[in-house]
Amino acid sequence: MKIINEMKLSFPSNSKNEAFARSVITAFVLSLDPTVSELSDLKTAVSEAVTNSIVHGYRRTEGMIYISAKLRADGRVTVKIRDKGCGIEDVQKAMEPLFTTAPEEERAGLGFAVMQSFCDKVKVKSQPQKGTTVTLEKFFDHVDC
Amino acid sequence: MKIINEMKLSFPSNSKNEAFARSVITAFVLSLDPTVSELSDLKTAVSEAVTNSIVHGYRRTEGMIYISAKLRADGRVTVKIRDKGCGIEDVQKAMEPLFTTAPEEERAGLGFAVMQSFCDKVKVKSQPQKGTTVTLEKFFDHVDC
Amino acid sequence: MIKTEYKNHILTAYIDGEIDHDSAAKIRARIDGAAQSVKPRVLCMDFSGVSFMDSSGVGLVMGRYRQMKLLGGALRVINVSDSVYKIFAMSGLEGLGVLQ
Amino acid sequence: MIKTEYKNHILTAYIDGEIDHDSAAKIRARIDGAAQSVKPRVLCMDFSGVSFMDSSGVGLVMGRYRQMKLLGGALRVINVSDSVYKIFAMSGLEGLGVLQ
Ligand SMILES: Nc1ncnc2c1ncn2[C@@H]1O[C@H](COP(=O)(O)OP(=O)(O)O)[C@@H](O)[C@H]1O
Ligand SMILES: Nc1ncnc2c1ncn2[C@@H]1O[C@H](COP(=O)(O)OP(=O)(O)O)[C@@H](O)[C@H]1O
Repeated sequence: MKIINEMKLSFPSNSKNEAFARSVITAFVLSLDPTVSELSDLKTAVSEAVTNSIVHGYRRTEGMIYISAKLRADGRVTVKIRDKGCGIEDVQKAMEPLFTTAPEEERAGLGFAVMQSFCDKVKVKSQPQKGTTVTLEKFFDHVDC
Repeated sequence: MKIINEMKLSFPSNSKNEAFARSVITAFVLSLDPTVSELSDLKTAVSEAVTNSIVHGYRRTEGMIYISAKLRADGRVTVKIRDKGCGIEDVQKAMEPLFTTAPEEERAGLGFAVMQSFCDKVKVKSQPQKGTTVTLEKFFDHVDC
Repeated sequence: MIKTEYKNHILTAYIDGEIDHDSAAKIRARIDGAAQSVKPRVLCMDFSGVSFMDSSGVGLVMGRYRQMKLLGGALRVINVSDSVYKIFAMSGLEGLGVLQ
Repeated sequence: MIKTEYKNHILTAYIDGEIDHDSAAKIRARIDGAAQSVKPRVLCMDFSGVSFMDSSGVGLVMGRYRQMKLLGGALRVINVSDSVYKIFAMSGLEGLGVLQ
């Protein structure tokens, strides 16, 4: 399906940039005239993935986070969130609801569960010591563009 | 002066992305708690530079626009807008108020004049056939970050 | 983005939202279409709904000024905010006597 | 971002704006500071001003639940919007009987 818009964004893993990433995604999909709930779902999923890169991927270090997004003519939005952090040993286990390696920081272990429940598709590719890429896909029920 | 945040963004030269670029810049400087007029000035200057890349740089073709921005501890914001378009033969002449090569598209020839009046510093680097880079610098009168 | 109203030979265009190069093209098409069909004595551009404008707005106003001259009419621009005025002031548009 | 009020042994925390990992850390510090000093019987977290929340909000509420247990008090969470509720519902937080 034809790509009608796309963008690439990168920024350091500062927790202030969680809100920044949400604003950028909001502005990016605005031309689809999204419903409040479509927008809120996508923002939340992106927030989870970016937070994971900051909290887990780079832990107490600082690194860059890379986001790329595509908007297709049928209303499909794809957002990729990538870090070059510590990576995930066992992706399947990490994606189980309530599983977290950072309970002392009051993480609830629900990041992946939220992404899966708020998007139509979630793909995770990760390699220990190399980093993690999360791909979110969501259909927006738009009329035209 | 210490860089407290930065970001890189790229998107195709679609005129819809003029508004997108303004939203991203707004979100990026929000942590400085800008005044309405500081924000409006920077948004307008960025809008001019992005529009120039779309209207003049890439003319009837499509290409990518690259923005990078830095935020410094003293409130200095630097925004670079770059295209790989047709470039400018005579930068000094291009920057004269009311000079435009696209009067038939109702361009007023005021883009550079607006950037200069709304920012503290404007730098233009251009090479015919290679592209143009505009660097905007503006001081924000912020209290802390 | 724009509503038009025709009354007493005056065509009023209420512009809403942001004026940039992208939206200016649409606003121009709407205004010129309406002006061609009713041939107003005065075109009045009402800026009260404008939340943002860059120099594309100057081109938009200048262009309508020329269009109205061709049609034998006049242009008026009203309800301009301070930040919009700042840009008009750079253009010499004040000298045309259209700003109120 | 947060205001607290203490009355009749109840400490109410009015949370305002967005709850994410960044703001949750600040909200947590404010609430725990106030709770340590007044030792309330009930901590009431008022979500009416919350415009956005991701799963960091679940950790924030769970953490306050544990804190209040340690202090021998109880937790109440009120004025939760539909979108915030959607996330609480995924967490088993409903089973704790703190949501009203
Ligand atoms: N980008 C990442 N880099 C490294 N580890 C990650 C990343 N994202 C997730 N993880 C791992 O997966 C676990 C589960 O993630 P998630 O479901 O989002 O819950 P939470 O963030 O609350 O821990 C994390 O605790 C962490 O161990
Ligand atoms: N990015 C660019 N690429 C090529 N030419 C440019 C670029 N930016 C500006 N120019 C040239 O400089 C001229 C003046 O620009 P400006 O002051 O912004 O006025 P306007 O955009 O209204 O023409 C343009 O008409 C164009 O010839």
